[in-house]
Amino acid sequence: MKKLLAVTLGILTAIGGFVDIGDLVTNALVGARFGMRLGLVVLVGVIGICLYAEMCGRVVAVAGRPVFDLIRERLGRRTGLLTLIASFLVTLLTLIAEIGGVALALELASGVQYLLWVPLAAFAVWLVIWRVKFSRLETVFGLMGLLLIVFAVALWKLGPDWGQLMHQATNPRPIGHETWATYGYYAIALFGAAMTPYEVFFFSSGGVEEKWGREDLITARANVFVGFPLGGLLSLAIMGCAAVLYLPVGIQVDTLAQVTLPAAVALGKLGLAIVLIGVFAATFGAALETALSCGYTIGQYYGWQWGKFVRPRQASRFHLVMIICLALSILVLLTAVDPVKVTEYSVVFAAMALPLTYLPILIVANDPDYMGENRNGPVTNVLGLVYLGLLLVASIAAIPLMIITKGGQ
Amino acid sequence: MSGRVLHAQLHLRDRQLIDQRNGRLLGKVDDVELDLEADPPVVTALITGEQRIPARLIAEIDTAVKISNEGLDLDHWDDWFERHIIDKIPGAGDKAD
Amino acid sequence: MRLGELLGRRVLDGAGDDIGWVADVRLVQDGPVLPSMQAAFRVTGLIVIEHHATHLFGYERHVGPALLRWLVHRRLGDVWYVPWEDVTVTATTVEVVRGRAELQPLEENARL
Amino acid sequence: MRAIAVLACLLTVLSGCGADSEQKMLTEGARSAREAASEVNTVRLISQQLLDHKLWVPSATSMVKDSEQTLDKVVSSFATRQPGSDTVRQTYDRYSDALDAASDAVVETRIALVNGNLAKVQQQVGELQKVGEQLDELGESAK
Repeated sequence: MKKLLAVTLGILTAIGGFVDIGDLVTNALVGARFGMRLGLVVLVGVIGICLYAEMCGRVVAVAGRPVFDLIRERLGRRTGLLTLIASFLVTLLTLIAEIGGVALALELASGVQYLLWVPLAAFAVWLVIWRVKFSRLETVFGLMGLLLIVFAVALWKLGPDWGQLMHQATNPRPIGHETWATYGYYAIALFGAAMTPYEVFFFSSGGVEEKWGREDLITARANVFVGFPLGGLLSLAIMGCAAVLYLPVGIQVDTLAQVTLPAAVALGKLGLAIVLIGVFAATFGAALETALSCGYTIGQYYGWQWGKFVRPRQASRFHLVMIICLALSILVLLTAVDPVKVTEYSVVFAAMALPLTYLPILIVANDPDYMGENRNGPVTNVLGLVYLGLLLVASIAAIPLMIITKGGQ
Repeated sequence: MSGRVLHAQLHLRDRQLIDQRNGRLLGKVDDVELDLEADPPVVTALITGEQRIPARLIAEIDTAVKISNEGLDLDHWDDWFERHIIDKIPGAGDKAD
Repeated sequence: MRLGELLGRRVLDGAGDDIGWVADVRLVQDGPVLPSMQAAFRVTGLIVIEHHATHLFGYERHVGPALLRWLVHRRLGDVWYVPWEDVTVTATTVEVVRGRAELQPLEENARL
Repeated sequence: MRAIAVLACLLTVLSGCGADSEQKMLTEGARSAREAASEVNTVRLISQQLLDHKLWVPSATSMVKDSEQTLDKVVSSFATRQPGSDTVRQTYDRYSDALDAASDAVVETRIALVNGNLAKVQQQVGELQKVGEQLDELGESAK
C-alpha cells in the first residue's frame, strides 16, 4: 500500500498537466470538433513529459536541486529572470483559471452562481497549503482526481464504434469546416498543456519536499511512468466521449457543463456525481499545484527558503508570494472573466517559457559533476533533443496561429 | 598540480547558498570577489545581494554552496516578513524553531 | 575585483589585436590555507572564447548531447585556455602575452 | 506613413462598419447557424437526460443557462451585421429568423425547467429537434 501511495506525486502532477480546467474543456472541445484526429498529439505529449520529468526526478534524487535552481544556474541571472517572468505568468494565469474551475464545479453541483464560490475556493486552497502536510495533500488530491477515470467507463458504456475512433486517430488531419490553422492551433494547445512548465517545477520541488535521495531513483521513475500516462489516458477518454457524443450532432464544446454531460448520458446521476467530484478534485489539485509552483519558482530563482518541509514562518517570503497570488486570483475572477478563456491567454507566455524551461534540464542531466554515472544515455539525449526541437517549433508557431485563428475559432 | 579544479562562472555564480549547520536556504551567489593583486591571486569572497561572504566561511562546494552562517545577516528580509506578516496569521509554526 | 567585471571583457594579444572575450575564470583549490583549514581558491587562468556570449552552459567541457555541443561551439567559435602567467588585466581589457596562433585550445586542457 | 493610415482606415471601413456583401453574409450566417445549432442540440441533449432521470434539475438548469448565454452572444453578434442590398437583406432575414427561433426555443425550455414543468420540457425536446435540424441545414449552406 505504501508503495502504491508513493506514486501519488506523479499522479497529482499529471492531473495538473492533463486534466486541469483548461484541459478538460480543450480535450472535450477538440473531441467534438476533430474526433480523435488530434489523439496522437496527446500521445506525443505524454512521451515528452515522461522524458523530461524523468530527468528532473533523477536530478532531484541524485543532486537534490529542483528545476528552477538549474534554470537560474545555467541560463544566468538575466535569461533566468525572463524565464521566471514568462513561466510565473503562465502559472499564475492557470492558478486563476483553476480557482474559477473549482468554483464552476461547485456551481454545477449546487446551482449556486460560481462567483460566490470564488473567494471560498481560494481560501480553501490557501488553508490546505498553510496547514496540510505535503504528502497528505498529494495523496488526497491525486487519488480523488483519479475519479475522472469515470470518463473512460463512460466512453466504454456509450458503446462507440471503436474501429471508427481508431480510424480517426490514425488520420491526423482537419475535417469539415476546420482548417490546418485551427488544427495546428489545437495541436499546440494540447502539446503545450501536456508539457506545461509548472509540471516540472511542481514535480521536482515535490521530490525535494519528499526528501528524495539516490535510493529513491526507482520511486521517482515509478511516479513518472505511472502518473503521466494515466493523465494522458484521462485526457484521451474525455476526448473520446466528446467525439462519440458531440461530433455527429455538431455540438461545439465551450462550457464545463458540456464536458461533464457525457458521464450523465452514459452512467446517469451517479456518473455525473463522480465526475463532478473528480472535476472538483482535479481542479483543486491543479490549483494547489499552480499556487505552490508560483512560490517555488520565485523562491528558487532568488534562493529564498521555500517549501512545505519547513514551517510557514521559516519560509515567510515563499508563503507570502502564494497569499498574494491567491488574492490576485480572487480579484481577477470577480471581474467575471471566463475562467476557461483565461487559460487560452496563458499559451502566449507558455510559448516563451517552454524551451527555456527544458533546455537547462537537458544540460544538467548530462553534467557529470552533477549526475555522475546517472547522467543521460544516448537514447535519452536523442529523444530529448527531438523534443527540444518540437518545443521550439511549438513556441514559435503558437502566437501567429493564435492570431490567425482568432484563438481557434 | 593538485587540488580541485573549478570554474568561477560555472560552479559558483548563481548557485544556491545553504547554511551548513541546518540546511536553511540563504540566497544565491550573485557574484564572486577576486583579489588579482595578491600572490597567488585568489577568491576572497562571495557576494549575495548586499552581503559579502568571506572565503573562509565557504564550507563545501557541491551542487550548492554550503557556508557557515557566522556574523552574516542573510535572513534579514525573511525575518522582516515573518515578524510583520506571517507571524500574525494563526498556525505559522512555533517561535522556538 | 568582481567576477562580473571580468566576464565579457575584450581579450587582446600582445600587438593589441582582438582575440575574443573572457568567458570564465579557472580556479584550483590549492591556494594558501584559510582559517577554516581549507585551501583558498587560486586563480589559474582564463577561458577565452572567440565570439561574445555570456554563457557556455558548461559545454566548454565537452559533455552532453553532441548536437547541442556542436551548436554551442559554432556560436562560440574557438575556445582557449590562457594560463594566468600570460595574462595582464588592464583598466578595461585583458591582454595576453602570446599571439592568437600560439593559444592553447581548451580541449587539450579540458580537465587540468 | 499617411498612405498606411489611409489604407488602414479603408480596411476598417470595408471589413467592419461597411455593409456586408452577399457572400460575406452567407459565410457569417452559416457560421452563426452552426454555433447556434451547437447550443440548441446541447439543450436538447440536457433536456432528454433530465427526462430520463440522468440529471438533477439544478444541474440541468445551470447547464441550460450556460448554453442560453452563449446563444445570446451568437444572436446579438449576428444582429449587428448590416445588409447592403435587398438580396442581401433576404439572406440576412433568413438567418436572423432561424437564430431568433433558436433563442425562443431555448428560453422556453429554461423557463419550463425552472418551473419544474416536465411535460412542457418533453414538448420542447421536439421543438428543439426541429429548430436544430433547420439550423444544421443553414449551417451547411456555406463554408
